Amino acid sequence: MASIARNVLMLAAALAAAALSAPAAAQNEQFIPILSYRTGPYAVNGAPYANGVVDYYNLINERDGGINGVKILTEECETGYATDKGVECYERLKSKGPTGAAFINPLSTGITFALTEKTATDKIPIITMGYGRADSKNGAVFAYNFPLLGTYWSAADLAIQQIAKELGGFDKLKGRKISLLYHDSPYGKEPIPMLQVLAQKYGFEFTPIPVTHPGVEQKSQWLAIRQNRPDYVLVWGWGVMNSTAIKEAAAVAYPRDKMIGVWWSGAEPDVTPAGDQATGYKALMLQHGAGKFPVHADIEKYIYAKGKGSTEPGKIDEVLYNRGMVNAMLGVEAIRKAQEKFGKKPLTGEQVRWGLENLILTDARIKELGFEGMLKPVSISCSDHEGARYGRVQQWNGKAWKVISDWSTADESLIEPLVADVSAKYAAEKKIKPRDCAKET
Amino acid sequence: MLYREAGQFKATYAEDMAIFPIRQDRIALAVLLGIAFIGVPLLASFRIWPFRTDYLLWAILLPFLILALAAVGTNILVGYCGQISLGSGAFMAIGAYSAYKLATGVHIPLAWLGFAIAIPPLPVLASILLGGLMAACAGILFGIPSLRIKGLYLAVATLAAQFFFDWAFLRLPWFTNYAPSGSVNAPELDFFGMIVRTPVERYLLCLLFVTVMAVLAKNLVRGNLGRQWMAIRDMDIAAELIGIRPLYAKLTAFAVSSFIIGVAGALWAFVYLGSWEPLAFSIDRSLELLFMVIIGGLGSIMGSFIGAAFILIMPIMLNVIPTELGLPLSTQTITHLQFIIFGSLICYLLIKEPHGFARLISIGKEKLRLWPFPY
Amino acid sequence: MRAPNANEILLQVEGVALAFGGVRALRDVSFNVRKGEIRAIIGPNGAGKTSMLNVVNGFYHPNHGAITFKGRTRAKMQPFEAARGGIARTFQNVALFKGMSALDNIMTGRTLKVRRGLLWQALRYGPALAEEIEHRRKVEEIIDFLEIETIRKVPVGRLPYGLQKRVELGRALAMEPDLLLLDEPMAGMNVEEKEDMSRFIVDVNNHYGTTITLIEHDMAVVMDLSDRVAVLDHGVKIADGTPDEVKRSQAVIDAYLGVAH
Amino acid sequence: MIALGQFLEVLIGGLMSGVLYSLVALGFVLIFKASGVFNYAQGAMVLLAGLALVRALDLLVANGLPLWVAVVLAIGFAAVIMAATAWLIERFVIGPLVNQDGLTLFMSTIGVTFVIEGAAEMIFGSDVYPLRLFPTDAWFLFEGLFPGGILVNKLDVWGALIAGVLVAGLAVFFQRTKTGRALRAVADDHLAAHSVGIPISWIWFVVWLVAGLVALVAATVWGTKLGVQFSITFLALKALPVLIIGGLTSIPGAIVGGLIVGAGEKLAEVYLGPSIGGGIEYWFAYVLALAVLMLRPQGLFGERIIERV
Repeated sequence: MASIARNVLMLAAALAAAALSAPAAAQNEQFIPILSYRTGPYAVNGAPYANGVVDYYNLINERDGGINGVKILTEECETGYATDKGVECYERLKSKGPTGAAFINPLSTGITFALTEKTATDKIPIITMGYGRADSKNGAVFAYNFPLLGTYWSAADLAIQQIAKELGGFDKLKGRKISLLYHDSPYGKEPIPMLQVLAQKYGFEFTPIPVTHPGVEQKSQWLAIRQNRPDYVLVWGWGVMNSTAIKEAAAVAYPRDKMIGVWWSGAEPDVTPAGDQATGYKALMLQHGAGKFPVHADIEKYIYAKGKGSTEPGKIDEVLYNRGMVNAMLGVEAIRKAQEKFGKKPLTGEQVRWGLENLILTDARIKELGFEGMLKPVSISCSDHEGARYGRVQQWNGKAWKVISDWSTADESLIEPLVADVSAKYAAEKKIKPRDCAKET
Repeated sequence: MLYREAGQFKATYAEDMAIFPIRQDRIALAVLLGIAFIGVPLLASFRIWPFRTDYLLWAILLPFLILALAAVGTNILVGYCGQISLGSGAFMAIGAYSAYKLATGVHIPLAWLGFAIAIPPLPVLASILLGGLMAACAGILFGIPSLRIKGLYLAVATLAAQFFFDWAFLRLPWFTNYAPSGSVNAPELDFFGMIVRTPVERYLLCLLFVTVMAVLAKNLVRGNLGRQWMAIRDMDIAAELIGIRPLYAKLTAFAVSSFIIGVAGALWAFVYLGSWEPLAFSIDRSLELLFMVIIGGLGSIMGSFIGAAFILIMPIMLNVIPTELGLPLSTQTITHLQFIIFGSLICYLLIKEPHGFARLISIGKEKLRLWPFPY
Repeated sequence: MRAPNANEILLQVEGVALAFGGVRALRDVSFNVRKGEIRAIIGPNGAGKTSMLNVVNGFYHPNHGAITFKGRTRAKMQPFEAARGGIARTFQNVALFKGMSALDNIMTGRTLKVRRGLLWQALRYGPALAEEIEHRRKVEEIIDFLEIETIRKVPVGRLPYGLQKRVELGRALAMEPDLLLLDEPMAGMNVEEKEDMSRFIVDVNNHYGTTITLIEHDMAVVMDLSDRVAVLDHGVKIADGTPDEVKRSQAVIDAYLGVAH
Repeated sequence: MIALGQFLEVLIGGLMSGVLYSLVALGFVLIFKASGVFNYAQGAMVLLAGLALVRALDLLVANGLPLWVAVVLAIGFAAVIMAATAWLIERFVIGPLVNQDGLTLFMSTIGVTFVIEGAAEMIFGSDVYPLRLFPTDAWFLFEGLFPGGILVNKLDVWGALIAGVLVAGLAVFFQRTKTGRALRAVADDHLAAHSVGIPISWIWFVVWLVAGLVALVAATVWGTKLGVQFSITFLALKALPVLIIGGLTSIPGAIVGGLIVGAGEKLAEVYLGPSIGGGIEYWFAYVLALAVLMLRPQGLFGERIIERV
């Protein structure tokens, strides 16, 4: 019996020694950790996104030999969309590589909330492209948070603009009923304040409908929707909740073209399980959609031709794969910008933060990178960590996503006061003295 | 030879009833406490080998201490009193949220009475302990069904508590001070003027809480109340006939267990996470605590610590090893492998020793007594 | 020998009837137990002996009839009141707490005597520790009395049957009872163990003055130990008196040797 | 009239989805009834059965087999997988743990859950796989009487029929067949059954196999409803209150429990929910189960727990 105890102890000792041995410090490499989830209830959406990120970093190494010669060193850590695993992954990876993590991309609003304070003290920027804290757009208070290309408050405004366009004008919104089916977590609740402001402004009746994690069972929510007969249903789901929502809508015969999903509820894994019942379902686009663009040619040439791709070649034109690439590209360009000031060598998180805060991508630069058609110009500044608030709408026609609207931007005048108010409250609670952005540029 | 206890005679009852009557155990405990209280802080502050980065402190030692404390609480209810509870996650959540409310000032508007109860923000220590007290009250409330319901059926009754409080903290904005996104931030951790911020300070704070509460729990468990719990667990009819009131015994077990779990919940939210959402205290947390208690050893305070270490560190090890050794596995297969190995380890341990690590160690001690002789 | 003072009645059972659905376990049974005596209840299997004890203990509530203990008459006895009133019990098939050692089992008997509350026990310092040691000293006296010093720290589940019976007797004695109900204390014991147990029972009666109600099948032991004997058969009391009177009663002989009803 | 129409619709919808839960609950009852083990791994077994079925089906259809042949072969393949799992579980986990107390066995099934989840996703992939074995659109009944009609989903009706057939079959299996009676003996006391000569390891293999097949049936219905993916394992948490209300040891109880939980849940969500913030479905089912337990501590149809001194 004691022999078992002895084996277990020896095993534990060996594991401990291996885990804590410092990995060989690579010299001229920029370390970028990848927090991803490829298992658990949200793997269907997490996996394609992570594939896009990994492939783009490989592309930079294979095609350009790194960022101005500095190769990218990555390590992936499985969080399973759970906050405590996310914190553990962050702690494990934040100081690897010669100069520690360049930036952190948690891909979960829950983990973002837990890491916001830690990243500020560790001076590592946290990129939450299209998600995270909506009030972290205000760089004066959230120096290290970067909700690039769009927050949930911009998404809410874009969705209402699309509905107004379909009804023929903002005045037509008066008296209409719009429901929000949302994932019962900080991610799902983030847009509610904005929608309430919009409801007051345009006079439509707004009813939020929560769906408990993981969103496997929505029959009663959809029976209530069938009775309530709202004109539009906004879908703010993630993982299995998206496909279940579409299937339940079909079950109660609610018109799919009256459903608009946020850019995280509009990807192939959300619509394929429902098959042809998903036809007509619309979703916001975080600027780019599905389909192949010039950069994909490089991906196929430098990565998939050499068999180094992380997924099947047929899947690299999916929405979430493209978003993974865009996220990785923005990170790399921020490092390139920081290298202009701090030199072409591995940079610390603080230096990359400067790069992010001064990141400007013109149309020409986007074309050079092979992303034209996917993105419009982005310019980040101290007071605006979002950089751009463009959005389009796409519709699933049973086989593929079709773009059905042209570019529109979120209305700053509505969002700004809310951002100022909520970020001021956070600053007071955390005793942070907001930076004076005017002086800093 | 190493563990020979011959020659250690007990003169008084007090000596015989000490927690560690055998000298070797006392030495082992002293060494352990020495390392914990002096060794780790020293190494960490000078960034010596294992603590070059504060990963070990922040992602392993801190959660280990807090989850071990919660496991001790769960063990009192499941291990000592025999009431299977799947609601420990909810009691942690109650501890956390009531501590948060108390620390940021409570305002209960009683409109129909025409006045409102307003409690000013309390110091962090008071709010953590009062948070534990609130969890104890909830524990008593959800302990009442245990008088009629027994065994696995009771597990479902405590699940009702788990899902109800999950819903309450998500749905009732009063608990989160009307935060727009429902996620709340921990208040400033100042204990009598000292602000706790660096990982080492947080580690020492948790270590203090855990040591004090573990000793108190050990005393309770060895005392008369502990015997009452164990009597109820083993044969509640006989216990009733010798004068133990099942109502008093079960509800005190629920109260004490929920108090310890509540304090652990407050520490988990304030000291470890910093800002959290109800999903941090979901059903997975309750199951995790139940694993720790069963693997560690039902009815053993030390077992709870070992169980907490195993359940927390094994998955991290299984994740870190493949990447450290540079195996060309994708994170997907690593996680799947981790699930498989972790599951089979649980089964293997249960088959080899159904009473968990605690029994394994006491058998090991017995072997040491005889070592090197076979019998 | 001590002379049981004839008049003072410790326990009076009056017209007790107990039925489980159709099964009538006890039909209108009345008997009394005088202070300081050893009272036996005998009868063939299924006569209702254990049910009778359960009624006295408050575990079963009789359909009608009353129990007067120490002058207080109750229709339904509650287990907690019985224990606090000073009734202790051993069980037919040993009901010990398997998860605890022999010492802890006996210490559990002291539960009603412990005064210090939860917080004091948690501190376990000063008066709380003193009280605990005081209880421990009383339990050690019982352990010496029952000569089970060697198995003090052994988990009860591992003890042989005979020793388990002794630990159970120890637990009952730890409650310092006025009335001790023994449910077949010598079942499944060899001759030598029976002699020890008889010695203990007599010593308890003499040394502590505890009144004892004994259920036992071994006639030699019953006739030798008890002052008075009641005989139950199919839930009815068919005889009551000194061992000699009961031995000669024809009804008892018929019940045991079997007569067509 | 509208209110009545809506009430009926929610009631029928609730009853139907309750029956779908009882499909999963049946697997729990089977194993508890026959071996006293509370099998937490039932949810994972539904996932394994679903993945095996859908991947085999896609493969066969891709190779051009006609649909019906492919479906039969796929179900056969999934059944074989479940049989192998049953044998492995009995041989390496439950077998060695015979006569341990309930909590240790419950814990070992949690270990089994991890292994099944890991292995299923590693072998069959962790993506979402659509499955279309049943029609998923809806009938609209009594359109004349109620405006908009009463919506009845075809998939739910199919689920209810399958559950009814399953319960009848299992009830007969337990009452009539020799193995069925032997199962009941094993549940009461492992050692006694051993001493009487009942081959325990064979009996338990049969039980886990039958539970695996029930999981396969549940997977066909739930797979069509949700698509076969990891989140199916959360059904175990939805099936628990059904199990408790019906009683851990009664097969018909699972259906009755399902009806009560399904209807109670949906009516509470639609009528009570909006006033207190919505999303109350999850805990309402458990509070309902708690209420029933306070009335009958062993569920409506469970065997009474008798304690003797």
